Amino acid sequence: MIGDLLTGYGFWNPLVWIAVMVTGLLIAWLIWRCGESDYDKGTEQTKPYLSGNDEPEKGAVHIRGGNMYWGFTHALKGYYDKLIPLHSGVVNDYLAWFLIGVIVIFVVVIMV
Amino acid sequence: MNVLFDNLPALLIAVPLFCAFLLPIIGRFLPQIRDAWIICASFAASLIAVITAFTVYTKGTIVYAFGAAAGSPAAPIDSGGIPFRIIFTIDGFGAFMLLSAAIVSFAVVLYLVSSQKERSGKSEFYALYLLLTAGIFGMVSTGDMFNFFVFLEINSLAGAALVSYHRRGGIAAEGALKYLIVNTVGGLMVLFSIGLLYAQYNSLNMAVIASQMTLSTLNIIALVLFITALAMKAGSVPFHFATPDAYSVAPSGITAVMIVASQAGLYGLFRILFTLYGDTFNTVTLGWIIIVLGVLSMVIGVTMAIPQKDVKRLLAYHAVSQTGYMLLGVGVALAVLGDPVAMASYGQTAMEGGLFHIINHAMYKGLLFLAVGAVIYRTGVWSLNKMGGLGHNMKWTMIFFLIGALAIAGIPPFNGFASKLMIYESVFAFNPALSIIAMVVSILTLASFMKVFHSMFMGPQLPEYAEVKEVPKLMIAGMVILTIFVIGFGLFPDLVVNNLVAPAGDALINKGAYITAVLGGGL
Amino acid sequence: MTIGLIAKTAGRLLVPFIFIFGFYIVVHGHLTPGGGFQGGAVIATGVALILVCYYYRECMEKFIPVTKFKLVESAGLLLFICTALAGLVVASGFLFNWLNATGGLFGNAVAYGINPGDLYTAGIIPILNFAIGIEVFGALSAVLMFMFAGLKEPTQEEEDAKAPVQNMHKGKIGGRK
Amino acid sequence: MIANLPFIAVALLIGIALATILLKKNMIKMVMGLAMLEGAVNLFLVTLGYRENGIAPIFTNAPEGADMVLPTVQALTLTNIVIGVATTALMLVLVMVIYKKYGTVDADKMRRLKE
Repeated sequence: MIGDLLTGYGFWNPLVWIAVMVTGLLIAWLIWRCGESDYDKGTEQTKPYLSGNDEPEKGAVHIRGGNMYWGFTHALKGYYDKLIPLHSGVVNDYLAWFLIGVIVIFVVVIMV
Repeated sequence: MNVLFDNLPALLIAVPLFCAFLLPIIGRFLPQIRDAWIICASFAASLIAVITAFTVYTKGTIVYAFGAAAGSPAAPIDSGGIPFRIIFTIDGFGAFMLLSAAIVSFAVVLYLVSSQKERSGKSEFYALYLLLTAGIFGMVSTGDMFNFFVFLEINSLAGAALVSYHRRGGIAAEGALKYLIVNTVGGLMVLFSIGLLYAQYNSLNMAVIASQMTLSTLNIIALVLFITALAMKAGSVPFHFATPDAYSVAPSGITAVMIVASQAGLYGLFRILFTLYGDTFNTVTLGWIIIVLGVLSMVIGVTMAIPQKDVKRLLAYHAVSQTGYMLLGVGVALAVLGDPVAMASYGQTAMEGGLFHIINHAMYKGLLFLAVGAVIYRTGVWSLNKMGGLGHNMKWTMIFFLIGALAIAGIPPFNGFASKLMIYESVFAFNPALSIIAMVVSILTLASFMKVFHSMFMGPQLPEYAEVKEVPKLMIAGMVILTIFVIGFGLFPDLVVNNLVAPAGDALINKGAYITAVLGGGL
Repeated sequence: MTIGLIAKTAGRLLVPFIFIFGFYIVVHGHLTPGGGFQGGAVIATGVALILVCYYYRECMEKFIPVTKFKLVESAGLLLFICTALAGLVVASGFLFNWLNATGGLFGNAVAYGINPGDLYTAGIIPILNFAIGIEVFGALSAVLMFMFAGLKEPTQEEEDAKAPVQNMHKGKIGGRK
Repeated sequence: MIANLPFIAVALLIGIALATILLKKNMIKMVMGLAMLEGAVNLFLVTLGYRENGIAPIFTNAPEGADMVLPTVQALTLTNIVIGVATTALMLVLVMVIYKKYGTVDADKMRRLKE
């Protein structure tokens, strides 16, 4: 069948996958259709409710990229504190890594 | 007409070079047709590459000797059977790389013509671009060690010059200088190793060297230098440091081609490991070296990408991380090269997964760089901290970026999923721990792209970007071409794997076929 | 302070000889050690000599401007690639030596044994040498000129303004930096 | 022993060149180190082609039956010299641009791209 990619254990067929997804979405949409709409445009319902506070300016609520995954980097602080200084930006260090790589691989190839 | 078809490998190099050399003259006297010329030139080069690849896939390996009538063998009749002619040998793997380079380079030209419109020095810029294309084509199709070195240097030089083209207050020159110094040292080490091989076998022909390869100390030194220098070109950890520096400051379209240029280094690495050395060495050790390089690249690349704030630098670290997948897949195949049972049960799949990932990566990472470049083109901002809400004004760019991001994160039905699935399953049979690392890295990739997508396109429209418009149509066209391939390869992975990737994998595994194609059973 | 008159005149005098020597190396590339790159580099040293003797600004005004060198470079490369492609058209092989021993341009057959060498041999090789010579001459000169363009040198006005002072302290005001 | 002298020189040159590249922080000196590395590799290639009592490989100068040194490696060396010229010129131009913008050629201060 077209689209069957054999991976050694089983197969992967994106066309079948898409068909399944589309069917699932269709069923979900049908179930959603059966519901009763109580959403009215232009009433209080549509306004965001922030514990009774005023809504801030549009530009102020956007979470900037630098604030994301703060927790992840903080949890791996020990790892990042070692890793980031290695990317020092000094060309001599880059070439030193090259030489270290040559020596290590050479030793490994000779020894094993 | 027949003349052209007989000389396809020569035209592969001659056409881009001819068009590149004519560009300064056209730019001086007829600047109005320059854009049309560069599009035609790139289209012609890509078309020739695709026809060459098609010929190889249908009719088998092409061997082309320079300086002789078309169809001549590598060894002239009066030479006593010594193949001293400079030859191009394009087998399945070379054709596969040619395809990926051809598609990306043409899509990028459409993008560049539009995005460089306001810039100065365009003639030289496009001339260098065509030189870079010729360098990539040459690297993946040559059958001569020294020729390989020359194209490698053309590749590095043109790449570095293009990286430094827009000065951006000097940091572009800094990135280019680091990239060039690192690659020059690598290139000289490659030449030194070529000298070591030449000293023993008195030949530069890859097939001749491969047929006589033995286990000597000099060969081990040469092999180690080849591995490190070409891994450095490909941007694998721990030799990756210059890669993000160069990618983050290059013009966006150029970065997309630099991905293919670094993959040409990967081509050289695999060619030397499989065809030149093959089973002469203890392939388990070599395979594990490649696997360790791959795993290090995956993990360090993705963990370095997560805290980045410069969006292009973030993508560059992801390029390092994705290179790790290719090294992992092909490394597993190399480790089981001497074991026919394991090779048949999972080695072949691992190899095909790794190679399939090469072309997938070229497509979706090219698309991501083009989409990010479109955002930078309109906003002039690199930092993720200053972006936001661009989805309101740049809907098409957002859609293309989303497709690229889902593909790199391995979400079905895009192409990244297909190749990653092959790598996971085959590597799981080899060593489950490696497969789990690969999956975790994929999850981290998804997380990282969530961050980029959210901070660039999501959120309310920011006041400073209220005037931002969608990018010009030609830039969209460049992205559309790559998107078609991302979705197409995702929807019909079996056709691609059976028709394009499997011949490439077989060409790598089957060392004897390469030698026979060049030497014809002689020597 | 400009370079002295003696240096300028000597430089101007030497340049033609350097050019001729470079041209000799290019032409005899297929007979003796040498060739396009070496000859072109020698010719470019003549340009370097002029650049050293004069200011970059003066060179641009009195001699050839740098954009011309870029065209020269392009012309050399085009000659090379066209010769190579002509081999493809005439004799169905890229870079095929289609002029060798045909009696045409550079078409004499090479004699065996020890002989002084005939200039009119070797087919397309001398043409390729010419092409490379032109290209290297143009490219190296352009590189040198761009590098000299980056040097700090006084403009014409500063030069004129300084002239009376110069006469008072001869040779004490610093040279080119 | 005497035949091995060029190879010892190659090893020494590579050592000196690598030391220059790794230890010198001045970018111009690093470029010099790279040029030296290139010279070492060129010397290595030329030495490979040497044959005892060989003559220069010129067709019209060759007496009957004389040994010639290998011309291939000389062609390789020449090509590498040409590539080296281009590389060195590009690197020097980049250093000049950086010096203009940053005001320094020190590798330790030339690190606006890091992390």
